[in-house]
Amino acid sequence: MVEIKQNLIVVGSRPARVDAVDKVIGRASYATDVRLPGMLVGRVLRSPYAHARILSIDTGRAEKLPGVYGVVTAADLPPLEGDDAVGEKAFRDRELASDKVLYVGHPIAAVAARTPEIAQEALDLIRVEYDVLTPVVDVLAAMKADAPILHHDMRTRSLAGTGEKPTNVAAHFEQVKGDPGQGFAEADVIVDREFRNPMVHQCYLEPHSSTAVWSDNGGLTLYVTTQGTFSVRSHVVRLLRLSMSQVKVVPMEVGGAFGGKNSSYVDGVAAMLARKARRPVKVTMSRPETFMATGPNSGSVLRVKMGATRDGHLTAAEATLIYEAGAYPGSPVGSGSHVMFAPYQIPNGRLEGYDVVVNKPVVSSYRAPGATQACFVAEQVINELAGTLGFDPIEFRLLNSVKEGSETVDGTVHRHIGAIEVLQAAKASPHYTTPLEGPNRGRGVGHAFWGNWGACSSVTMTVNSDGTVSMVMGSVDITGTRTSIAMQAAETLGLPLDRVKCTMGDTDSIGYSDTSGGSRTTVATGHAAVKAAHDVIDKMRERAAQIWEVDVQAVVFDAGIFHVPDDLDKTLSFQALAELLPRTGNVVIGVGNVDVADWGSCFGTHIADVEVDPETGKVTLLRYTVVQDVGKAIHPMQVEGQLQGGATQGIGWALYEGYEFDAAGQMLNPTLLDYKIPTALDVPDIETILVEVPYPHHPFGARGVGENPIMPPPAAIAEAIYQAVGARVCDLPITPARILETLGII
Amino acid sequence: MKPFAYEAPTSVDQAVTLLAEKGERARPLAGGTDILVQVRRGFHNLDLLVDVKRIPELVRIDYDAEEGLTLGAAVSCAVLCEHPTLQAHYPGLLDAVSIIGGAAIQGRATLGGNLCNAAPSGDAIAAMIALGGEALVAGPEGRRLVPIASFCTAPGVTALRPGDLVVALRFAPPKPHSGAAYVRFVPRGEMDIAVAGAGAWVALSPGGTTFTDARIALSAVAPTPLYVERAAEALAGQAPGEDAYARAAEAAQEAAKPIDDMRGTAAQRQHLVGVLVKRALRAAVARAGANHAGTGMEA
Amino acid sequence: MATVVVPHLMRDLTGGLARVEAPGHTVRAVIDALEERYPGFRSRLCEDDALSAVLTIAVDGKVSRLGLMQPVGQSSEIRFLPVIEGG
Amino acid sequence: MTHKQIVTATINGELTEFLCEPHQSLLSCLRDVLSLTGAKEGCNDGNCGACSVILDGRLVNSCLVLGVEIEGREVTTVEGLAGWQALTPLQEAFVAYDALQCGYCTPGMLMAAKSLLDRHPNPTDGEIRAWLAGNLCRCTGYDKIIRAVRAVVPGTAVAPKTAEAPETADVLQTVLETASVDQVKEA
Repeated sequence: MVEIKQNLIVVGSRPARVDAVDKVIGRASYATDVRLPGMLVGRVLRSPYAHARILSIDTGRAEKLPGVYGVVTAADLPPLEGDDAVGEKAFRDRELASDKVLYVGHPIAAVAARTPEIAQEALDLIRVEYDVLTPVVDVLAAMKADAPILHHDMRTRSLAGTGEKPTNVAAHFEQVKGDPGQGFAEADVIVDREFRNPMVHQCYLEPHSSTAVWSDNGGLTLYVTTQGTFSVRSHVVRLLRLSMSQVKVVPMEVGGAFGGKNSSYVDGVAAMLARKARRPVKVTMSRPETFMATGPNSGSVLRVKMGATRDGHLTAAEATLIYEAGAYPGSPVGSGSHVMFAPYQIPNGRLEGYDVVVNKPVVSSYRAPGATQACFVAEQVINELAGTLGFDPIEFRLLNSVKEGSETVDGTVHRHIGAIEVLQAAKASPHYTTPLEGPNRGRGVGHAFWGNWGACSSVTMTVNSDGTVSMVMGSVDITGTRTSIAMQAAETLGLPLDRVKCTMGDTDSIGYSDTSGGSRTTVATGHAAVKAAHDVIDKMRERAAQIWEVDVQAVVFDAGIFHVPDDLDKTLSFQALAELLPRTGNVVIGVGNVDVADWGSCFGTHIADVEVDPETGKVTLLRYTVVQDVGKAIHPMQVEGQLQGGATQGIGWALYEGYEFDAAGQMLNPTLLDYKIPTALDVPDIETILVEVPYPHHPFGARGVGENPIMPPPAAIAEAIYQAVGARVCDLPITPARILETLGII
Repeated sequence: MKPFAYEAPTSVDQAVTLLAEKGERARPLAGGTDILVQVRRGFHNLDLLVDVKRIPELVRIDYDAEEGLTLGAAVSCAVLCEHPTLQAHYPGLLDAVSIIGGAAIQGRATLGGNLCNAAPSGDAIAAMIALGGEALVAGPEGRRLVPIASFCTAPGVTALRPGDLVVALRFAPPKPHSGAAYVRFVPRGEMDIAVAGAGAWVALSPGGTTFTDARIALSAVAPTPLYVERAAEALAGQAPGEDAYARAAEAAQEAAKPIDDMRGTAAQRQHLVGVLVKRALRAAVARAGANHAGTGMEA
Repeated sequence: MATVVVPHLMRDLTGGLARVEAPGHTVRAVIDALEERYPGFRSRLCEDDALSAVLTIAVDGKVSRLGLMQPVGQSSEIRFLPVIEGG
Repeated sequence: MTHKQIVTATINGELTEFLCEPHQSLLSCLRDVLSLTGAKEGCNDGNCGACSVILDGRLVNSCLVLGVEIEGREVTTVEGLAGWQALTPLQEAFVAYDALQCGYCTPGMLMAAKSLLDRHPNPTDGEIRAWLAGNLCRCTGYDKIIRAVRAVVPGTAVAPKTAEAPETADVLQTVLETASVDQVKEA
């Protein structure tokens, strides 16, 4: 625990974000804006089949096409070596398939050419011979004993022991608390339902893009759009067997990510092409490629059963979560099971999860990975129980809410949480206290728990001789963190924000930092910034002691002033001391390098009002409120933006979004016309209520806030629709057709 | 995108000559909101795009109380929506025109393009069918009028022959006591493709007591925008009201041949046809009543 | 002695015990001690010489990247959870 | 075979001549030929609005316009709105209301909002939302964007309920002071 600072000046204020002006004048530079002399266009050949063996790849004609400077396939990767061959082969096959393709869009080859047209023509000239295999695109079908097998070396990993037969079930787990059978026996009401949810995409507006350039001495520089420069470096180093010091990854402005830019898709291929072509190469994905060949969230099938007594106490909860991993293992089923029952005190419970491979895109993280669908099913059942038992939905949640020290079904113990505070704020909100009137209208509530990751962040801080401070952070700014991290540094240094400038460093100029994901950056990189600021202060105290010829212990720093108490002559402002630094032994550089092991947690409650057209099933959102415990809002305007943006993604998931596949595994809607995300017309103004229960493991009490708000909307909206017209829809998205079907109208 | 040549003729004759020379390998370019996307996706293999927006006849709007309305095929939806004559006399057409895409698509998309794209879901096509519109087509053999109801023959296929160019869309002047409306269903607020749509035009007796004539057209429930022939007889002589609307809706549902696709199910579309036809008729009748009261007929 | 919460699917090894105590200053040492008492304990949790990629270790509720090297206190509680990721 | 064509058009107020292939989109001409990279490609089929520019007074998706089509016409891109030292009130409002996050939709969003306000200086909330519906934003949830546009409609500026919306002038001052030094040099 750290001492939480009080009487804050910079933290908690609402300055304009430092990147705003560049962005409103069109000057902000994104990966797609990179232009280098002699730069070529790279394009990727992708599998038209969801499951096939590659018999041969002939790139001869493509290589001879005028204007083509290089063609690469898996054969251009360094040869596989020794024992690590199995895991390594899968890693490389994801980048460029060698012997088998596992989803439509699986990369097979790539070309570098002078123009996009020539590149396309070259792709058309590559001949690939396939032995087409039966695909499996339905997750339940993939679990059957006679299902087509994607990976013949795969065995189910489980704490019960590793399986013996080839399977598509990559992993299985089961967690039990208490005695679920007994718990259900004690219940007066039991709700048992099954839910389905399709793959959904992050839909960042900027597609993936990577520009690679090699220097003559073997150094590789990549200009990328990513959440983590160091993860791109690791990826490319592993793929091409380079040394880390050979590779410099430069972060550009990121045009949206939401988890989808934690993974690397075109960086390796760009590097391979650039090496072969001996020219800079830029590879940018098209929108259909982005849908088909990056990492959406898992489609899933979930069964949930919960029981409660007449007086409103939950007695038992069970869930089975079956998550699609896509073509390679690694769905976020663990995250889903971790959070779904976490807001409630449940004495008896069971959670069972399956990670299943199917012939679809390989899933990646999407804002609270795996959690939104799990929250949707648990919260729908909570709403149904509350309704059946005659409780107000927020009262019911308050009655069962976790408190300090409560243990969840998976054994996590809640510490320093604001669950009750959030529910109470929601209950007292102007929205909830205003009755909803009118026919076909309904109100619903959803409630969610999500933690924030800690992990590694690095910051360096140079005190300039004019008293300004230049900071470099290893985190990529995807949400405004250059501003919110600089604010935490400025607060610590007692400086106004305009004296502290924070920039993103490339991998050569700053120490390792984990990806900007998991709601961690403002918290963990904030830690690093505060640590660097203290390093600066300590070093400046030493200088002041040197100048004043006193013991360093005598020098006190307070609110931007260095002084010796009770000696008025010995007082220097930060700036005045900064000006003296070059004459007392060069500038001061502070370092903050942390690995934060504390996982913060936060709770959010959403309230949705809808109107449903009973003839067509069309849903109109009338009013929407997000209430969330944010610990301490470093930059409240940015926090509100996270809450509003997250809620809107959840609203899209609730009502519109979802991959559609045919039986052959072909995605039917890979455009922003047919994969529908909310427009400005689909969401109302989103009201936000920031509850601040300080988190004691952060210097200012901040919690990670970015992911939680995507979770509650589907359940809140589903309940509102049920209240409006009596249709309880269990599958996402809640389309008009599903509402009419549930009502028996069609 | 595969390379192609570009020409921007300034007369219909030049355009027709250019199009006729290249036959299937040339297409007119109006707003480009469909054709450029289709060329990019490789649906067409073209040598030439003929930009028709520099031909004065294609970007003109003429209205005459006797002759009716002639809309240049390449006038953008945004221009149409702002036009006072259309607002006053053809609100049923603007219902459809105003919902084709967002503001940026409106700035480019055209009625000629919407018609020639021949999508089953083409909102403006159904609205134009309901209004009894005709397309003025110029071709190597001269000019002819093609009823919009028979213009589209299959998804993406039209009655046009090689070298043909749609010059304008023509509509009769509004009859007294008549009104039209177009409604569609999309799951989102807008910016979407119709799951189903219905256009209706009605003419009432001077007292507004009975239907004297009617036309109903549907979108997205058949391989082409669909003219519902039996709807007129279902309504003729009936008093405006829910009974009559239900009969027309039933006739429309019988005519509809919807399919399941990613935008909706057949059952949903079949159901929506009934709902939307009734809604279109209510709106059209309300507008006919407004005509009856004398508003909207000035100018 | 640290307390290990035995995952449900491993209680066949501990004769149904849900919590067991074992000595050790790191997670690795604790697992090694339990392997001696309950043969098979290690192979369920580890692949080669590392924690299984599908697991996360929480020591007193804290999760770090140290894996098996994670320090364990005298009265620590160790739990094994399915891996949790953020976006 | 096709040949490159010379196109002469007024771009951001300046008579500009450039060479392009007939099939090249206006978006590609702006970005790849003229180095005006403010307009972004998000979908290349007219469904995201990130490439929105104003062509002869009308909002268009520049991915759905051919470069050759703009011969003799006028195009305004985000770069034509203002330099960084003189933001338009709309740009100032986007900064003050934090109406952006990743910024990728911002140039298109600004052009769409400008074209709305040019034509309808007093739009209602519903009109603002309808007009901007062709411009997708995945970060903000639109709330702050709508508030920012509203803020430049005379008489309707409403500060965010939970926020003391900073005085635009103050914000601008802060921004100017904190804007990177590199920017000053480049400008």
